[in-house]
Amino acid sequence: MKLRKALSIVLAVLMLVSVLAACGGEKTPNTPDTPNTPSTPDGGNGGGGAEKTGDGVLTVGYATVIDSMTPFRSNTGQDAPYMTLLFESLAVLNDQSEYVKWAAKDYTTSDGGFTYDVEIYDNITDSAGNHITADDIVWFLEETIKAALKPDFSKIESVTKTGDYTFQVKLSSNMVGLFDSLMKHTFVISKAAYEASKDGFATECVTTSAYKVTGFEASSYITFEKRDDYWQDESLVPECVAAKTPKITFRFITEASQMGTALETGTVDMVIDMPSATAVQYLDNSAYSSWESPNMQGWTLFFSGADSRPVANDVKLRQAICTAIDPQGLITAIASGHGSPMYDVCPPTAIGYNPKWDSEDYYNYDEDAAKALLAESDYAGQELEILCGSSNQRMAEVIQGYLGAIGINVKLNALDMAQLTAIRLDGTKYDMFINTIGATTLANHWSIRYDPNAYATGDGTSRHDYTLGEMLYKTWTVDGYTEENIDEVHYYIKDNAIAYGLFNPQRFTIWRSDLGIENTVYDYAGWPSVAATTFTNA
Amino acid sequence: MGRYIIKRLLWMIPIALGVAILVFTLMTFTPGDPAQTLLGATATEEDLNAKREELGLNDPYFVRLFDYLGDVFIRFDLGNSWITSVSIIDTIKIRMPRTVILTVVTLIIAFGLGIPLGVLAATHQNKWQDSVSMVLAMIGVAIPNFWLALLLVVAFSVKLRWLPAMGIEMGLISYILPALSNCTGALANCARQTRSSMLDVIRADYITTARSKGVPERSVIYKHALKNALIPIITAAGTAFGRLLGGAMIIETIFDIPGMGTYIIGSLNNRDYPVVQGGTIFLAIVFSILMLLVDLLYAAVDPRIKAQYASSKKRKKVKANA
Amino acid sequence: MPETKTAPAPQQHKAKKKSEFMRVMRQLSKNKLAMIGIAVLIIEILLAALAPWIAPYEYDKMDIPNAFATPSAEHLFGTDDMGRDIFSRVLYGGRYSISTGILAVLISTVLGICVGSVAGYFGGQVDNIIMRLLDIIQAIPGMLLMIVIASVLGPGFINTVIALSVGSIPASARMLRAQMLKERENEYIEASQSINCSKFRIIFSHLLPNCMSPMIVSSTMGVAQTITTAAGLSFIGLGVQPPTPEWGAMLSAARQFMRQAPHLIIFPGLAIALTVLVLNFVGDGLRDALDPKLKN
Amino acid sequence: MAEKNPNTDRPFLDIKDLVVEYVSDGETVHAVNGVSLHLERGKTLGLVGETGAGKTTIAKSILRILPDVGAKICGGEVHLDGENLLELPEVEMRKIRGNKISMIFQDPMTALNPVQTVGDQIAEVVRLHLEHGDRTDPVERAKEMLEIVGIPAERFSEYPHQFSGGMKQRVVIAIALACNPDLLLADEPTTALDVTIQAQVLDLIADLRNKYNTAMLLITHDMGVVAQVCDDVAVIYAGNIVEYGTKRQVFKHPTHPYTIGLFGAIPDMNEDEEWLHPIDGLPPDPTNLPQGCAFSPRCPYATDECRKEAIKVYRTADGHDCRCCRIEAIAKKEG
Repeated sequence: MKLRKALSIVLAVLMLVSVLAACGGEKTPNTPDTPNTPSTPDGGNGGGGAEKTGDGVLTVGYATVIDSMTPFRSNTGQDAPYMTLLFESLAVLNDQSEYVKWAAKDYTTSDGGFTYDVEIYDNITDSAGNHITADDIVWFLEETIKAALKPDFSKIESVTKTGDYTFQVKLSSNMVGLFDSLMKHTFVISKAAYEASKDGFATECVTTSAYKVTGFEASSYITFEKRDDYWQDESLVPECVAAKTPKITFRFITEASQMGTALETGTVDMVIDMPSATAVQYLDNSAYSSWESPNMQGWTLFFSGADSRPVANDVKLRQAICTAIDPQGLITAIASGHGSPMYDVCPPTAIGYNPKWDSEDYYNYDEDAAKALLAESDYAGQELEILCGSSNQRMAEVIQGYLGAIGINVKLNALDMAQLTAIRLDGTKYDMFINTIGATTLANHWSIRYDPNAYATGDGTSRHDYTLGEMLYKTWTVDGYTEENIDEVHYYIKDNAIAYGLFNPQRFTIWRSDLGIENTVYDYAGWPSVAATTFTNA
Repeated sequence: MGRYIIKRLLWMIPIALGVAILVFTLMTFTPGDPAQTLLGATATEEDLNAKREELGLNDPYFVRLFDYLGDVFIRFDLGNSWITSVSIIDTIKIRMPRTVILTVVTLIIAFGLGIPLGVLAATHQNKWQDSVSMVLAMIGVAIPNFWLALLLVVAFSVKLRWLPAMGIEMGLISYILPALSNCTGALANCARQTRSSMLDVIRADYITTARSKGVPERSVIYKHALKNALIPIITAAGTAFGRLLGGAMIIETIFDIPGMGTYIIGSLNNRDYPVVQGGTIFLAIVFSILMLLVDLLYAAVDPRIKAQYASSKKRKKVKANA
Repeated sequence: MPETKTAPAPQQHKAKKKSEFMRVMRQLSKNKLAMIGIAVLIIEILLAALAPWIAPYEYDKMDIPNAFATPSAEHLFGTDDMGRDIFSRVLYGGRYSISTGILAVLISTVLGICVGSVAGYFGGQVDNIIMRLLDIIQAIPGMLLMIVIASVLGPGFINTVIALSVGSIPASARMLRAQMLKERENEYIEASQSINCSKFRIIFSHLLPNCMSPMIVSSTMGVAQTITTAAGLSFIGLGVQPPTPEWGAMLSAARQFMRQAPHLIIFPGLAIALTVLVLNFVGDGLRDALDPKLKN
Repeated sequence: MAEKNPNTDRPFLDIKDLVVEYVSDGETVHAVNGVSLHLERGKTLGLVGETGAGKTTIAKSILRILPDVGAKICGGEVHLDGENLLELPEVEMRKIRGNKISMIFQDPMTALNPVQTVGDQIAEVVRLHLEHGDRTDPVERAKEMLEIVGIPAERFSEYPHQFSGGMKQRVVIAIALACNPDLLLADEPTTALDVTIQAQVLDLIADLRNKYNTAMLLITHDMGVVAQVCDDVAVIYAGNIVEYGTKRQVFKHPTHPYTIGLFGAIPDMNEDEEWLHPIDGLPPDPTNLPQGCAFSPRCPYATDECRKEAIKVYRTADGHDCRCCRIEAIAKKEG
């Protein structure tokens, strides 16, 4: 009896243990199960305000998840506020959209913008103590070109080391802003440290910035702590990447309502890029403060250029669609009223944007006019397909509603990121594609979307419009980037309704009012730079 | 008994192999090009081809299948994630315990409340306690747990501020809300099973015997009746454990628990096939081991079943039950 | 000669079946909860079927200025984030949610019956192979399997139904097999075999009818279970596509507004819970009626 | 039906007008309808009747272990040693169960807890009734009891499924007798056993009863068993005692038509009869008992008078009791 009792208990325990044992127990070398417990939800007095956490760690909620800390990344998440905390880059873009040298001490250009000579500081060390030389930078550039994750890097022809701390870069294009962008995306990391890492910095990372990573869990959180052995003299650090806050945790929260919950329960002190529908709830609440970022990213509706699609060669149909959509309605429904209409396919923050466009008509919403245009078109009741990411389904639904109102039959195709990525450049797979657009310069954006030679299938929507192509090429040179040439492209795209700028949503950062913020510093994307800002009560 | 266990363990090999083939095949037919996902939309055709070559996506299906099976079953290596190049086994080691904790907490709540509720219903058969318990159980089964999760978050995190709504930073406390929203189904099933099992047992002659011996009513119920009634409940617990282990995926997503569920779902969205395959195979093996343990536990609790195992002729019958 | 001998058996069978059916109905009609369940279920199905005529608004009619309206006489359940009438959407949603559940269970039960009866009747190696294959499917946690299949097939109504049914085939096949094994021992099967009845005839006219009662009960419960699972799949974005107002998809879309407009998540959730609840009532009632031994 | 005799002391066990009803599916089952019995120490009373006549219910009522759901003792008194058991609080009653009164059940296959060793089950009853300061070791006592009923003590820690039917019944008896009860309720203790085992078990019970001077209420439908073991006999029909007397009285001169019927249904080894004479008809539906004499629908002697109202108890010529208004007519006819 006793024996059996014991046996049954043992078996029950075994059931548990075996599962735990099967996966090696709970201890892991470098990733603690619980990070430094950011905050404690306060018991009881839910007075609607936020409570002080005062644990010295600034916890920030942010939607863009990283699965790995690898320096070899695609454009996805490149603007995330924690990227500058991981790796120092040669230059950084400040809130005035100016490139400022960071790890680069100096650089000179020759050869009409095709060749650059760069010098880096000679005292750079990473958090593991490795000394960084020009070899490391050359290695990084070469690896990045090989990885082919960022299109800009394919325009590098050669990289040569010219001294211990100097190197030369030759480009195949002298497009405006190209080299600056390369500087911004060239991370300073030690080859030795990278090669010593067992998984290419995926879970353990040696940083070169003023911070070191003290905890990381893919898709969950990343924690930073200020380095004592930072190499740079603080006076030489650009203001937007200064290191003021001693400890920072980024908590990845992908879902809007969770962001609100996290902020209210004190799980995070601040949420960067909170969706407007959630953010508006905090605008009138004195316990929270907010910052509305300038509209860096706009929503654009692209029309397929593939001949098999009804919209491809039917200007009237495209114009009808543009006229049928009410940007104000979209702003109300999608951005809770916080957004502005667009007057170009790019947001006004892009370098080269002409403010005069804002006062011109841009397919003003008019249901009757849209019906008239539709009548003039060749549209015969076909089912048009809107492609969008699954997270933007609602916007597609609203557009579906508007188009339905003038008699256009629309089908939605909302796909997850993986599937979307696979077909978004293939115009045969959709009639319309909703995509978010952000660009530093108009030229850069145009080259990605409207250059008929950009991809095997044509431009970003499989269109082969060489008239437009020629206009674009004119703007690419330093001399050709003139208001006149830019205007030409703008009006061509607008009049032919090649794509349609839907609206610019306002983006919000919300934080506890009692964080004790002094002198907020912003990064180029318009987010508060959490490291550079002083918080007296984090 | 020893031979039985060995036989069952050996059976797990073809099952794991089958699971591997099944998942691998499913992944092969998933739409979306992993190379494209990894490199982004702007990658050129050459880059994509090079990446496909690197990942082995250009090889014929069978070549890749056998390569994969060789890795998993001969070298015992689930491979690395395509996205992060982190070893899958290492990630599982970190994530699995969290899923296990969530499941265990869920089970504790479900059976901790379900058994007394079932006993209450059975001992007050046809009285109001019975009706109330059973209607509660029915409602428990009917409420979708992700919906309950949303409501609980609003109530306990947003309004009352008692419990954290996401993450696992607070240790065990973090698991309370997820477990509560995840437990309803198991709780209800447990309560119903306990009730019917208890009712069967309470009517058994040996319970009358116990009463006639002067055993206090409480002992009659909890010592004599419940112990017998527990036999089917223990099987239910084992099965529920297995099901919850795999079924907590949506709850993990809602509560942002970095466990196996979020790992596999996230990888599915990123077309990180090795992770989906590795995770699934791992869960399948854990699940099979669990089911074996349930059978053994069953034998340990009920001396009659153990006798059956001993006489190998009756093994078939036991298997049918399992 | 054999014909004359076989004749009485099926007839008796039928007679028994008929009175059995009457008995079950009588039993069922005594069960209050089951009757409530059936009534509510019929009303729900009618409402869903007649949605285009009953619903006060089109399910996709937007009215953005009037978004997030709270329940009122005009909008019984209020309006959602795009000003669409939630009541109408819940009505239309019933069509998808309920039919997903029923279709998926129908498919998995029919396939389960085929597989299970073959395994159960032939036994031996056939049985062994089939059972091991089912073991493989069952070794993968059900929800995981469904999620994987759903993402392989992509979103959509039919794909969701397929994903849901594949996962539940093993359970119904197993159940039928176990029932078959029990039933096969009976003497009348031996009798049929002795007079050279074809195997298919034995399976379909003798064995299956006698194995049906547990299948009916488990299917009823299965529909309930499947509706919840389908909603779960939609909730994580793997179900039917918008603007189709599937209940789970409605919940998923409403989630980000749940704190400022709880009615967006309450009504679709209640619809799911109510449907599942009444299906369980009916399932319980059927079980008690079909197998009086189980009734306590 | 013993006449009430206020002058003598109460008998050891004295049941008066016991009425028990069950409620099931909204219908009332009249299981016991005013039964009175008495039993002295060391004596054995046989309670004879068909299945469903209410015999087991009477025994369970004495112990107050009727099933919770629906069963209700509606009236009557059960005195044991002068105490009315029906009025005792549950706590007191618990002390009596298994100690002063214990019961042997009909089906040994199900009467033992399958997940407890037999030894534990015997020891449990001993442990429950240890007096304060009593140093008896329950385990030792259990082993002793096993030996007494003829099972080697080594089998103490075996489970019931390892025993045969007869052995299990011995275990049940061991449990029943472990505390030297004053009253033993034996509910068809041999029905479920093989004939050869039956005899052994009956002998065992009889031996132990004699040894400990225990009073016993033996419930059976087997007249043979009654003949072998009992001192007195009560014949019960539809929840009522129809004939009550010493074994000799009842066996020699069965008076009630039902009793006569019962004897007619037993094969007589001494006579060469071609047919047994089963009683026509079926026992009445206990939810809907016939008016008047419950046996009247099956009774060959019944008259209209029998069907009118409840029948009184009559004393027969040789001094035992019979609930029949036609005894004289029957006596004449049976001659």
